[in-house]
Parts: sequence; C-alpha cells; structure tokens
Amino acid sequence: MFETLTFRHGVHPPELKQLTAHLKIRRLPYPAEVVLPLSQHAGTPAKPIVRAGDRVERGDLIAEPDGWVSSPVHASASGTIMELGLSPHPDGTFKPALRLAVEPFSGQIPRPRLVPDWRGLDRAGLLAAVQQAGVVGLGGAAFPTHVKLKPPPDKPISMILVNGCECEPYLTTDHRSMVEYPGRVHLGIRIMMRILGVSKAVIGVERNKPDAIDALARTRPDDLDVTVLPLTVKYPQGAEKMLIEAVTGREVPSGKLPMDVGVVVQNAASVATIAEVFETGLPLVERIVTVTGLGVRKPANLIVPVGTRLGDLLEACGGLTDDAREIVFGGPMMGAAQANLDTPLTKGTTGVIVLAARECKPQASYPCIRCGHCLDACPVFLNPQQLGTLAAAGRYDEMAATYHLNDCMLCGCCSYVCPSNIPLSQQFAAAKAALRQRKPAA
Amino acid sequence: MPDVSAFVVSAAILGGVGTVFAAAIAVARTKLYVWEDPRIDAVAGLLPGNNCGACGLAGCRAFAEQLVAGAIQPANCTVASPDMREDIAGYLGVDVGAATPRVARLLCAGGSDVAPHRADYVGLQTCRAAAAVAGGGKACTWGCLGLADCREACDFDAIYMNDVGLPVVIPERCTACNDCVEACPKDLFTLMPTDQHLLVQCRNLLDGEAATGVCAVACNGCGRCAADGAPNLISIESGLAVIDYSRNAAASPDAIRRCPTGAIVWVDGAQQLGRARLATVLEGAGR
Amino acid sequence: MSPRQPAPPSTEFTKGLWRENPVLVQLLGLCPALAVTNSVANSLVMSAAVLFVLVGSSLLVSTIKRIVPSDVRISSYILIIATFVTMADMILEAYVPVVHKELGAFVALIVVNCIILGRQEAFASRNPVGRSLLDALGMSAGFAMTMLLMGTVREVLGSGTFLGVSVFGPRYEPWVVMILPPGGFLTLGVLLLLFSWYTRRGDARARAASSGGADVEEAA
Amino acid sequence: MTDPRLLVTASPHLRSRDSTPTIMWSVVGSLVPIVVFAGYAFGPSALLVILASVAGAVGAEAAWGRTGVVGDGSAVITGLLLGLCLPAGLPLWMAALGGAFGIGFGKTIFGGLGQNVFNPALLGRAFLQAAFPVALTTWPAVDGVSWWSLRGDNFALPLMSSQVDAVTTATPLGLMKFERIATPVRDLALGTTAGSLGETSALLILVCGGYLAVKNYLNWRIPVSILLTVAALSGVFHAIDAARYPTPQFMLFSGGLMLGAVYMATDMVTSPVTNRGSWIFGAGVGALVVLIRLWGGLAEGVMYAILIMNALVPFINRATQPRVFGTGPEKVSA
Amino acid sequence: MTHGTPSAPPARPSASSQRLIATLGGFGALAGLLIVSVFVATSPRIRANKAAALAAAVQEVLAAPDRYDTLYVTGTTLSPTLPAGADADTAEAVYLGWRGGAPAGYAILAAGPGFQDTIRLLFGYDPASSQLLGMRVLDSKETPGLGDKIFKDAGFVEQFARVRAPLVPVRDGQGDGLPNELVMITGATISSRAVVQAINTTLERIGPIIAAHVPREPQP
Amino acid sequence: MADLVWILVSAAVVNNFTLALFLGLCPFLGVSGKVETALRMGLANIFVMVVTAVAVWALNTFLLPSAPYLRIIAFIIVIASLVQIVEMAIKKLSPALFRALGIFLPLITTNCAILGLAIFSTNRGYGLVEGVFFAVGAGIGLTIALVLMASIREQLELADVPDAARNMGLVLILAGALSLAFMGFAGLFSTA
Ligand SMILES: Cc1cc2nc3c(=O)[nH]c(=O)nc-3n(C[C@H](O)[C@H](O)[C@H](O)COP(=O)(O)O)c2cc1C
Ligand SMILES: Cc1cc2nc3c(=O)[nH]c(=O)nc-3n(C[C@H](O)[C@H](O)[C@H](O)COP(=O)(O)O)c2cc1C
Ligand SMILES: Cc1cc2nc3c(=O)[nH]c(=O)nc-3n(C[C@H](O)[C@H](O)[C@H](O)COP(=O)(O)O)c2cc1C
Ligand SMILES: Cc1cc2nc3c(=O)[nH]c(=O)nc-3n(C[C@H](O)[C@H](O)[C@H](O)CO)c2cc1C
Ligand code: SF4
Ligand code: SF4
Ligand code: SF4
Ligand code: SF4
Ligand code: FES
Repeated sequence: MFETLTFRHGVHPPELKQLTAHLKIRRLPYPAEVVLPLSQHAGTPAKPIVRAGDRVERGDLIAEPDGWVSSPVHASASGTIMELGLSPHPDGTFKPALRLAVEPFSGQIPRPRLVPDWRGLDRAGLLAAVQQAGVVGLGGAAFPTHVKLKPPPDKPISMILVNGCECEPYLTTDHRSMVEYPGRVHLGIRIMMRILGVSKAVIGVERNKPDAIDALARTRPDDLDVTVLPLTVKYPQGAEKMLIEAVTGREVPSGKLPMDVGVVVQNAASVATIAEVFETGLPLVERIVTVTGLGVRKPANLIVPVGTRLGDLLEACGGLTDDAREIVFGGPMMGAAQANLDTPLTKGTTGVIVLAARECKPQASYPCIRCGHCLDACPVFLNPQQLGTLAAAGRYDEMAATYHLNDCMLCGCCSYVCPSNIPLSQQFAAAKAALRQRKPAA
Repeated sequence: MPDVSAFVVSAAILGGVGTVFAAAIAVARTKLYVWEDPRIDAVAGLLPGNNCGACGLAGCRAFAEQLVAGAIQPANCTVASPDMREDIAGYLGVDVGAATPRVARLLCAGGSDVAPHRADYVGLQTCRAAAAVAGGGKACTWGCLGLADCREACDFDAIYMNDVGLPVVIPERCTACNDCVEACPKDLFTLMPTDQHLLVQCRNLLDGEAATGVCAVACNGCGRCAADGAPNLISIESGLAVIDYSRNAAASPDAIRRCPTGAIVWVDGAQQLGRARLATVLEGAGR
Repeated sequence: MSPRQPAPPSTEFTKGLWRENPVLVQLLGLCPALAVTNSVANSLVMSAAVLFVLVGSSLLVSTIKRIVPSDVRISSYILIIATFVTMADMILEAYVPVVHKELGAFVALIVVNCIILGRQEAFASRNPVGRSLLDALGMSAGFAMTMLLMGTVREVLGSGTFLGVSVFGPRYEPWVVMILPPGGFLTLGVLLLLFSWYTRRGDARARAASSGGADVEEAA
Repeated sequence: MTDPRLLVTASPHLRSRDSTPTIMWSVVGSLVPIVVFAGYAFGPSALLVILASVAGAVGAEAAWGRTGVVGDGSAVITGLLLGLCLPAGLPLWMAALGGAFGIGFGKTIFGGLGQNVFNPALLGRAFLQAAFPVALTTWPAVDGVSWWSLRGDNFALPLMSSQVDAVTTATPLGLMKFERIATPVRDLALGTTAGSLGETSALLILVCGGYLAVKNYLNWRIPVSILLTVAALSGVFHAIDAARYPTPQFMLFSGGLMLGAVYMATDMVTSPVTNRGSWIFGAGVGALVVLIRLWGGLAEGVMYAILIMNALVPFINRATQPRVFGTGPEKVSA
Repeated sequence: MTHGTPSAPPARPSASSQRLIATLGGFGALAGLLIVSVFVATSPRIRANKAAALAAAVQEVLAAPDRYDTLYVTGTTLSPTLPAGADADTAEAVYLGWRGGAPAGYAILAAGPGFQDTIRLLFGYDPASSQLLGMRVLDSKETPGLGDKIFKDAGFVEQFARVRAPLVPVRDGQGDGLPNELVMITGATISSRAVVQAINTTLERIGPIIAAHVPREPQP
Repeated sequence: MADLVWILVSAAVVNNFTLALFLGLCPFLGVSGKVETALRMGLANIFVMVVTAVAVWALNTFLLPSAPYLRIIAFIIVIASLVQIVEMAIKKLSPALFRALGIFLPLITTNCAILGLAIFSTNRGYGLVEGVFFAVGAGIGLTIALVLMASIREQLELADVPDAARNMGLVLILAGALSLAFMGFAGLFSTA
C-alpha cells in the first residue's frame, strides 16, 4: 500500500504547515462589529428578515433561504442590526450584507437549542435541520450541505467520503479539527449515514498528518464501517475527483458529480460541523480558520465568528509584519487575494494567509517553451499549453469546444510548474468568466 | 516532313478535340447544372466583408442571402459606408432603408486621476483577468480597470485609451457591433442611439461619501438630477441615477446642472472623459 | 481606386510594376519565379517568354471577348494561351537551345501560369484592346522586374557571378543553396518580407500624415 | 492598524523554482564538458568554431530579437549545439553565418523563443550543408597532428573559400556507407574517431543528458524512443543481412545520433508537448535516421530526421491530445 | 479592380450549344493552324540543333570519328532502319563511329538514378577490347559543386577513355591498379557510382547485341 | 516493381513537386492555412493527377504521335475539360463530396502541378502503370507538403509572430526550411 493511494499527475508544493500545525485551536474575542453577507454559499442569496435597529441574539435567524439551493444566515453574535448595505465581499465585489453591532459586554449566550436533537429526527427532519442550521461545505466552495445529502433517487449513494486531505500548503484548519474533534467527525458521519441510508464511510487523510490519522483511528466507533485511509501527499489530493480516484480508482465522468459514481464527498470540518450543530443546538455561526504566513505576527488556528472583518482578525493575531504584502483567503494555490481589510470572513473561508514581500516577488514571464510540464501536472489531463495559447489569442469558444475548458477546476497546478511563469490558470478563469458572461446574452 | 497534311492534321485534331469537349460541356451543363442565385455572390462582394455580426446574422454572406431574398435592407449593415449601401441598393433595385445609428457609450468616468486603486494588481494585463483578482484592486469595484480589453475587441479602431486610462469611443468609427459590450468584464459599455444625450457615466451602487470616497466623479445618489429633470425621467435606484429613455424626448441639459460630481452628462458626439473634462465639471460644481 | 471613372492609361501600365505586382503583391506565377531564377539569363529569357504570351493572348482575348460564350470562356482562353505558349516554346528551342533546356518544362507551364489566366479573366475580357495591351505590358514588366531581382540575388550569391561574369573573384565560395530549391523559397520569402515591411512603413507614414483629432489625442 | 498598500495577484500564489532561464543555462552548463572534450580532441580549431557559431547566434538574437531576450540563454544553446555539429576545420565565417541564419530565419522571424517550428541550430546547419556541401563534409583527421595546429583554414576571409588543404579522413559512417568498413564501437563510444566536434564522445553526451533528464529539463522519452527505434530497426536489418547492414551498436554510437537524440530532438520548443507525441516523435526520428543511413544518399541522417519530424510536430500535437479525465476509455498515461 | 459594380445580374447560361461547339471547335482549328505554321518555321532549326548536340557528344565520346551511323536496337540486333511503328525520336539507338573507313566504336546512351534525379549520359565503347572510349553527361540535376563534378572534373571524365568494362568503382588511393578500376570523386561518391552503374547496366543489356553486330560500311 | 516504388517515392519526397520542383505553388500558398482544407485539397489533387495520368497516356499513345507539337495544347485542353466535366458530375451526383473536394477542382485545373505531371511523365516516357504510380506519388507529395504546411501555419497563427512577418513571406521561408529538411531524402533508394 505504500505510496500507492493517490491520483495521477499533480504537483508537490512546499507544505509550509509547520507555522500552525501544532497550535491548538483558540477562540477569537468578539469584535465590535460583524458583517454578514447574504451570499455566503453557492446558490441563491438568502433573504433578510430583520431590519435596522432589530436586536438579535447569537444564533438567531436573520436571513432565510430563498429556495432549495440556498442557505440561511444566522447572527454570529448578540447585538443590534445596523443596516442592510453593500459590503466588500471576498470575491472582490460589493455585495448586500447585514451589519451587526456586537453588544460589548454580552455573555453571547444563545437561546437554547435552536437546532433539535438529531436522535429524535427522521431523514426528512434531519435534512431540514441541516438546512435550517445554515450548514454549508467548509472545504471552500460553500455548497449547501443539505443539497448534497439529498441526491436524486436515481443516483444511489454507496459511500461517504470524508475529505481530510487539506492538500493546500499552509492551511491546518481541517488538520486541527480532526486532531481536536475526532469524535465530532465520527458523529457527523453517523448522522450523514442516517440521512443517506449508507453504511460505508472512508476518511481520506494525507500522510503528512499522522496525528490526525491516529486520533481518528483511535476514536472510531465499533458499530460503524469507517475506514481511515492515509493518502499520498500531493496537491490537489483534496479535490473531490482526485480523492475519489485515489480511494475508489474510478474517474468521475467529465461534467458529472461525485454522486454519479455513488459517492458523497464532504470536507472533514463540514462533517464535524454537522455533528456540532446537533450537539450544541447552535446553527453555523462560527468556523475554524487558520491565520498564517510570514506576514502575520502571531499565526494561529482560531474559532472565528462568521462575519468578522479581516482587519479585526489580523489585529487579534498581533497585526501585520512590516513586510506584509499580500493577503489571501483560502490556500495559496487556489485562494483569492484581498484588497480590502473591511472584507468579512464568511462560512467558506478556510484560512487567511498573509504573504510577506519576499514571498511574492512578481516573477518575470517568458514565452511558452512547450516544455509540457503543465500537461504532466494537470490532474484532469487537460492541455494547458494549448489552452494558454488559445486564451492569449482570445479564442475562448475553441477552448471550451475542443480543449475541455469546462473540465478545468482552476487548481493552479499548471501555473505552479510553468517555468515561463505564464499565468495559465488565471487565463482559464478569465476565459470561463468571459464565456459565462457571453452565454446568457446569446 | 511538314507539308500540307501537317496543317490539316493539326487543325483537325485541335478542332476535333475542341468540338468534342465543347459538346461534352454543352451536354453537361444542361444535365448537371446546379443553379444558385449569382446575385448572392455579387452582393457579398459588395459588403464590407468584416463578418462582424453587427447585423445579427452569421456573417456577410448570410446577410447577402437575406438581402437578395428581400428580407432585410442594406441599411441594416452598420459597417458599410453610405456609398456602399447605395451601391447594393442600386444593384438589387431596392431601397437603402433607414436605421437609427447607435454608438457605444462608457458608463464610467473614473479615470486614474479621480478613482484610485486600493491595491496593486500584478498579473495578466487584461481587464478580464484583473477583474477576477479582488476586482482588479480598484477602490471602486464597478469602475473601469483601464487595461483596454474593449479597445482590443474593437475591430474598427473606434476606441482609444485616453490620458487617464479610460476608453473613448470615436462615434464616427463605431458601428455598434457590440464587441466591446461583450468584452468588458465590468459591463461598462452600452449601445445607445445617438439621439439620446443624457447619460449617467457611473455604475457605482454606493451612495453618499461611500461613493465619492472611492471615486470623485461617482454618482452619490443625491437626487438633484431627478429633481431638475423632466418628471419621471430620472430616478434614483440603489444609490445611482437611472434614466428612463422611453421619455428621452423630454430630456434636456437642465438635469445635469447641479450634479455635484459631474456623474450625469449631456453627450453630443464623443464622450468627454479626460482631465480637461474633470476641470470643467468641478469648476461648474463650485468645488 | 474609384469604381466609377476609369483610371488614366498610364496607371494601367505602372500598377503592374509595384502596386499590383503579380509576384510580390498578387502572389501569382510563383512557380516560374522560383524555379527558373537560379540564374539571371534564365530569368530574362523566361520573362521574355511571359511577355510574349501575355501580350499576345491579352490582345486576342480583348479582341474576341464579345463572341465567346461564357460557358467556354475559360476553355477558349486556355486554348489561346496554349497556342502562344507552344509558339514561344518552339521559338526558344530553335534559337536559344541551351537556355530552353535549362528552363525545362517551365516554358510549357506558362500555360497554367496563374498571372496569365488571371489577367485574361480579370482584365482583358472586360477592357478594350488598348488598355489590355498596357495592362499586359505592365504585368509582364512587373514580373520581369521581380524575376530579374531574384535571378540576380540567387546567381550572385549562389554562383558568384552575374550573367556568368565573376563578381567576387575566383576565391569566392558560392552559396550553393541559393541555386537549389530552398534558396528559391528563401529569396522570395525575404523579398516579400522586405516588400511588406516597406509598404507597411509607407502606410504608417500616410496614416500619421492624415490622422484626425482622435489620433492626436491618442498620441498625447 | 494602518492600511498597508496591498498587492493582489492571481492564484496560485506559490510558484515552482524552475524558470525558463534556469533551464536554459543548465543546458549550457551541461554542454561545457562536451565542449571541453571537443577542444581536447580537435584542438584550438574546435573552440574557435564553437565560439564563432555562438557569436553568430547570439549576435543575431541581439540584433533581431525582442529587447532583452539574450539573457534567457537559449541563443547560447543554439550556438553551442550548432558549433558541436560542424567540422573542426570550417572557416569561422561559415560557422557564424550558420548561427545567424539559424536564429534569424529559424527563430526570431517566428517571434523568438518558443515560437519556432524548426530546431534553429539544425536549420542553421542544414543551411550551411546545402550552401557549402564540400566544406561541411571535410573531416579533419583525428590523429597524426599536433594539438596546437589548426585543423583547416579556420581563418579564411569571409565569403572566400579555404586556402589550406588539411589532412582529412572519412567518418565512421562514411566508411560504413561507401566502403562497408565498420569502426570498432569502443572507439565510437569514447570519441576517438573523425566527425563533427560533438559527435565524438557518445558516453559523455549520455552522462550530461542524464543529468538534464534527472532535473526534468529534458523529456527522457524522446532520446529513449529514438535510441530504441534505431537499435530495433538496425538490429532487424543486421540480422537479415549482416554483410550489408551494420550492427545496432555501430548505429547507436556512430555519427551525431547521441548528440541529436539527447540534445537536439529534445529541444522542447520543437518537439511535441504531449508524452504520447514524444514517443511517436522519437520513433519517427529513429526510423528516419535508419532510413536515410541505410538507403539514403547521405551517410548521416540525424539532422534531416529531426528537422523533418520538427515539421510534423504541430500535426503530432493535434493528433495526441491527452484523454481528459472522466472522458472516454480509461488508460494509464505514460 | 476596375470593374466596380457588376452590371446586370447574369441569369442562367444562355448561349446555344451550337455556338459553344462552334466557338471551341473553331478556335481549336485556328490554334492548330497557327502552331503548325510556327512549327514548320522552327523545326529545321530545332532538328539541326539536336543533331549538332548529338554529333558533338558522339565526337567527344568516340574521340572524333569522321562520321557516324545511327543504328536502331531492334530486338537483339542492330539495324540501320527504323523498326516498323517506332518513332525516330524515341526509339533506342546506338551510334557507330567511323574513322578512316574502320569502325571507331559505338556511342551508347545510358541513364540511371543519381543523387537527385536521373542522370543521362553517352559513352563510347569498343566491343572488341571491352574498352570504354569516353563519357559525356547529357543531363543531370546533381548538386552544383559536388555531384556536378561528374562532368566538370576533368580527371574523372578522362578515366573513361582508358577503363575497361565492366567498371569497378574504387576510392581514391585504394584500388589495386586493375584496368577496369575507376576512381570515384571524393565528396560525390554517389554521383560517380551512379555513372558507373548506369554504364554497367546498359552494357549488360546492349553489350551482347553490339558484340554480335558486324559493322558494315553502308553505301555513301 | 522496385522501379515503380522508386518512381513513387521519388515523386513523393525526393523530388517533391512543391518543395523541390516548384510546381503548384499558388494553391500551395492559398489553401495551406487550415489542415482540414489542405487535406481535402491534397486528396482532390491526387484524384485529378490520376485522371491526368490516364488521359496523358491515352493522348501520347493514340493522338500525339502524329502531331507532337500539339502536346501542350492538347494536354491542357483535355485536362481542363475533363476536370470541368468531373466537377459538374460530382456536383450533381454527390453534393457532399462536392463540398468536401469538388470546390477545389477548378483551382487545380489551372495549376502547374497537373500540367507539370503531364509533361514530366511524357518526357520520361512513362507507360500507363508507371504514369499512374508517378501521379499517385506526386499527389501524395503535394498532400504531405500541404498538410505539413497547414499544421505549421495553424500553430503559428497562435504564435507571437512579429507583425512585419505576418504575411506570405513567412510561409515561403517556412517552405524553404521544409525544402531544406526534405533534402535529407536525396538519393533515397537510388543506389543499391
Ligand atoms: C452547479 C452545481 C450544482 C451542484 N449540484 C450538486 C448536487 O445536485 N448534488 C451534490 O451532491 N452536489 C452538487 N454540487 C456540489 C459539488 O459536488 C461540489 O461538492 C461542490 O461544487 C464543491 O466542490 P469543490 O469544492 O471541489 O469545488 C453542485 C455543484 C455545483 C457547482
Ligand atoms: C484543487 C482543489 C483542491 C481542493 N482541496 C481540498 C482539500 O484539501 N480539502 C478539502 O476538504 N476540500 C478540498 N477541495 C474541495 C473538494 O473538492 C470538495 O469540494 C469538498 O471536499 C467537498 O466538501 P464540502 O462540501 O464539505 O466543502 C478542493 C477542491 C479543489 C478544486
Ligand atoms: C546538399 C548536399 C548535396 C549533395 N549532393 C551530392 C551530389 O550531387 N552527389 C553526390 O554524390 N553526393 C552528394 N552529396 C552527398 C555527400 O557529399 C556524401 O557525403 C558524399 O556523396 C559521400 O562522401 P565521400 O565521397 O566523401 O565518401 C550531397 C550532400 C549534401 C549535403
Ligand atoms: C533540452 C534542451 C535542448 C535544446 N536543444 C536545442 C537545439 O537543439 N537547438 C537549438 O537551437 N536550441 C536548443 N535549445 C534551446 C531552445 O529551446 C531553442 O533555442 C528554442 O528552439 C528557441 O525557441 C534546447 C533547450 C533545451 C532545454
Ligand atoms: S488549472 Fe485547470 S488546466 Fe491547470 S492544472 Fe488545474 S485543472 Fe488543469
Ligand atoms: S509549463 Fe509553461 S512553458 Fe511549459 S508548456 Fe506549459 S505553458 Fe508552456
Ligand atoms: S467594439 Fe464597441 S466601439 Fe468598437 S465598433 Fe463595436 S460597439 Fe463600437
Ligand atoms: S471599459 Fe471595461 S474593458 Fe474597457 S478598459 Fe474599462 S474595464 Fe476594461
Ligand atoms: S504559377 Fe504555378 S501554381 Fe501558379
């Protein structure tokens, strides 16, 4: 089994996790204000149900889901709603958000049991509770979890796959969750098994987290068919298609979802969160975030109220160093740079990385030398070389029609290896955006 | 050795070969001919051949087919010069037709002088790519990034980047082909009939100082233009003045007089988007 | 060129030299331009043959254009051209047998030389005899000019001689490749690049001279 | 906390350490031992010829390339490799002309690094060989001359032919083709035979190429498939008629095959980007080498084989697009 | 182009079939007449040229005979008359030279693939002594500077006046001094071998026929 | 047989019509922009060449011995007319085939390669079988040159070619490079 469980291609960036891998998760003190965007998940934005001046307790519903593929927003602190306005959003735009002034000396005690006990619920009840608790995927895409847990009847699910890879450098969110809350992971699996009617689960963890593998194996309940599977350390081992390939040996067909091969993939922290909301009765109002990088003075793993502004978070971590230069939400391979310290953290923010100037010297770009390294890196076997040349010529339609642009998951492996420093994945993101903008018009 | 017979033989051979093949062609053309309206080729030859699609058809030849079929009029080709249209109309013996000319208008006046960047964007120098990276680092996330995707998209050289990094459309060259509209990741272009003069050169949805904090010429939603303009012509929607062009007939330059930032303008010909324009606006606003 | 008034006769001649040069601009008749330009003498003889055929057939075609039905138009032109080519072929064989041998099949191939048929189609069949003659002369001159240019470059570099006369002296190391096929392609390629570079420069100047306000602002 | 002036860039925010100039200069570095060996075997002439072709290549890049591209090192490689496939006695002006032609017509005209179709060094050599066939096939003898002596009229005046009649000899391939005399493989592998500067020490080339392959600076599939194809095909023919066709060992170690397979066919710009394409490309080069050597008019065919396959690369790339994840039949990629 | 707006839209083809046939047939006949006229005018010269070229070649390879006869290869014999149905220009022939009333040898045409393309040559041969008398390349596309030495290198060509058939090619300085060895040109081994090969194969076929032929001086 | 192979190989690569003999260059430059088109053009060419070879053999055997001076004119007329008729027939019988190959036929008729083929095979005295092999070889050679050039040009379309070089000059220089590369085939199979 040695070094066999993995996918083909991919890259080996430096892991850089030592800054926070050993740090216990701490709780961030409440900031004076939190900003809660209505759109923190994939799907339709939530509809606000409060008005300026309303007083809310921590965990109160303040915006309700608008349809099935949508998720509610809950107050992440007790306090007063200031306004519904535009706020900077992690995606770089301004989006509607509720601003909430946190009550300074509140004990932040939520109302009791906003989420019912799971033991008394049937499948439908559990599913409804998951949606009402605002649970979304914490692995980055923030896809509403209840949608994934209710596959159409013609797609039987045979396995739950818990994604504990955390293959992005720097991040230790899932790692620490698995080490410190292994019981929650197992409980989450138990609840998901009940919802999906599945009896088999696999937890895939990269070999560089032996303590997490150990903790999960130690706490594994005897009555569940759960396997903890150590995987090769390689980026992007955590991408769901790659994970499924590594664990089951099957390829998710192009354009299809994991459920098409009978698998539901859920991030380890998401699974723990499912358990947590039922355990505590408190909806999803906070999450674990790794704050790290050479540009922040005190790297940490923190429990952060959703909606905390970036500036407040950094201040709590000792502030920026003098040579801090770039701030990224998410991992360094796929994460998005932030321009505005007023941007709030959302449910989908897995980490905050502050890069120092010496780490992000802009490197000169050279013409493509057709070395083919990008083809050898791309985990979905695209031809980034050709895609890049077409993108530079603006031939987006050809990229999609002939060269499978839509299969690109923007993992960035191609850009990572390119010796000529061609911003390949950025070109692909731009091409996809252009095609998306053009589609509805046509 | 050549004698008279050589003459006879060769004349006979060539005459014979010619005759045989002429006969064969004569037979073939009646038996095998496939007819196609030759006017289509002729008209296609008279069209500009840009295949830009501004007419809404799949290229110039498709347009020619429709023209010959009488389904459309020559004027629907916005690229052809009036002379060219007349040539086609004359050739087909039809009317040129009329179409209200439209031009592309930019909905942003936030050049580098008035709308600063919050962060330094480094990377692929196209608007499309920059827009996906923290909005391109510009403080106003609605604003023009100035990396000229629109100019590159324009096949007619109708756009140039001015002194403050904003694209300016040359109305005489613009054929309203829609390419720049599609190219701009910030959706800053719109095609407007030239008889519409009132224009809000801003798409920033913030209001008050939040708006002017990111761009000195942003519309801050103060409502003065709505008050000064004809009734129901202008309204304020989420911090932005919106013009109802169905009431265009009632529009007059009065609406723009008191605008504190100069976001709303009266355009005639090319848009004024440079430093010079800013000076007059701010002077007029008494600032 | 304005479509409505005909151009003055002089331009019918001069256009072939430069603006509508058959080889450099229209890229027609490339086969002989490459195949027989390995020496100046061959280039000249070939040009003369083309002149003879082009002028002869243009005259004839523009004379008879009215009586030829359109279905056999091309066939008739080819017939006429082939007649002149055959004549040229025999005359060359009789009077310059050595060059004729070197030109090989390319004299016969004038029949299908795209310049000649092209001129009949595009010009002689639509214009009066006088204009057609001027046009034919201009095109032949343009062709000859290019052939001479290529022949010179290739013979001088490839054999170290011009019309057989040594240019660099006896120690010159000839670039054999220039009289081989690749040399032909390369010479014409370079010629076309220089030509386009030159015309583009001219265009850019003209543009700068006539630019309107917008371009001025653009420059600012 | 005061707002710092932040930088925003696209992901990924990490980049691997290899860069195009690093790769190019590593190749230059790996060629140094081969150049030194050429100097040892052919005396000062070797170094002069290599220097001249590098000067021609770099000069052309500086003159016609985009500004600042000389620093990427690729023109130096072109010059070095061209120099290594020339005979030692070549007039220097020809070597420089070849370098300039290779870069000018083989590279800058297409837009410089990465855009060219043909291997610039080989295009330069093909041009020289067609222009000066005699000079390019005048092989100075390897022994019997003092190390210090020039191996030909290196200093012939530009445009003029050489004045000195050097002691020349036939190459192992020439001997094989025209006399059916096989040179011992040991001599070939060690490089003690006549030939162009870099076609002499097959073993040294293998070692230097191995270093690049380990660093992933060259695609090992190409040399492997070339050498395998040559060995297999020549093995078959040798088995059929040993008197007529040379042994596979002879085929592998003679002529420019090693230099070509390891350094020239692997030029990433002019070889396929796909791995499947690389196997096909290599097999094609190998087959053409055998074809030309055994039945062609020329003694050596490596240069032409690579150039011809270069021309096929765009086509190979089209035909060997990778199978995208989750589409079609699953195959394990090479 | 000067034609501007096309005139009336052309409808379906209009000309009658008779007119088509008449035009093409008429032009054909006319062209035939024209060509024949030129042919008649030039053919004596062309024939004279060809004869002169052949005579010069025979002169060279048979070391200047007084005159020569053309003998056609008919089956396995040589005959002075053209075999029935054959064409004087294409029928295979050898040329028997006469010097002072005695046969001076046969001039024989040979051809074979060279480095680039087919090499055609004429060589003189004396069947009695199996001795070659001379060789002249008539036609070749061999590389200038290399392959063209087969007719430019006097040393190489001279060997053909001494050597005995069948020829054995040897490298410079490596022969054993046998009378049928022929030294190849260094740098053009292939072309020189091609010459040797062409002569050897031709002799293999024609040698016996010639040997069997008894030269008889025809009546003047 | 060996001779036939030599005729074919020689016409296809050693004395490639386009790259070594300079025949049919106008269409070579014109339709080598897209691989798809180039391939069709090549196939159409092979077809016309075979038709030509047969026609030429027939003319040489039956008609021309009595009037050799009519060679050029007879060749061209017969070829042109034949192709025109074939074209019309294809257009009528198989519109799909016509769209794929037929549209190239008129382009080919008035093209040096076809007449060149006729003249060369006459000069070399080829019989019917040799003539057809020669035609197929020449057609294959033309197709190779066209397709190679087209695939290269498709790649270059995306390359960063300097503006001044974005014209036919570049294509000719490419042809020169190809022609240099094809010199490697010289002498192939010509010496035992
Ligand atoms: C448009 C869209 C529709 C999806 N629909 C489903 C679904 O119906 N069922 C499901 O289980 N997952 C669904 N997913 C979720 C994906 O399987 C995946 O978990 C999610 O996109 C996050 O994956 P990532 O972090 O690898 O990008 C959907 C995702 C997208 C983008
Ligand atoms: C390139 C790439 C890398 C990813 N890496 C991880 C990872 O390391 N850990 C993880 O939990 N999810 C990762 N994801 C997201 C997963 O594909 C998947 O969306 C997620 O595990 C689904 O769980 P969730 O819905 O609970 O977030 C990655 C996605 C991509 C496209
Ligand atoms: C461009 C070029 C043209 C050549 N032309 C000829 C030629 O016409 N005839 C010939 O025999 N060899 C020709 N060669 C072949 C080589 O010179 C070959 O090495 C030579 O024939 C054999 O060399 P040797 O005689 O020194 O052994 C040519 C080579 C090249 C590169
Ligand atoms: C492994 C390797 C091999 C190379 N081989 C060559 C070569 O054979 N000829 C050459 O001109 N450049 C060579 N280069 C340099 C460079 O890729 C070449 O100049 C490009 O073709 C220029 O665009 C090589 C580079 C590498 C990394
Ligand atoms: S970003 Fe897209 S193309 Fe690049 S390696 Fe990832 S999936 Fe492949
Ligand atoms: S890794 Fe970069 S240089 Fe290499 S082929 Fe891909 S895009 Fe080109
Ligand atoms: S791209 Fe825009 S500016 Fe240019 S012509 Fe089209 S609509 Fe007008
Ligand atoms: S208008 Fe749009 S496309 Fe044009 S420069 Fe501005 S942001 Fe870019
Ligand atoms: S001249 Fe040969 S095809 Fe045009």
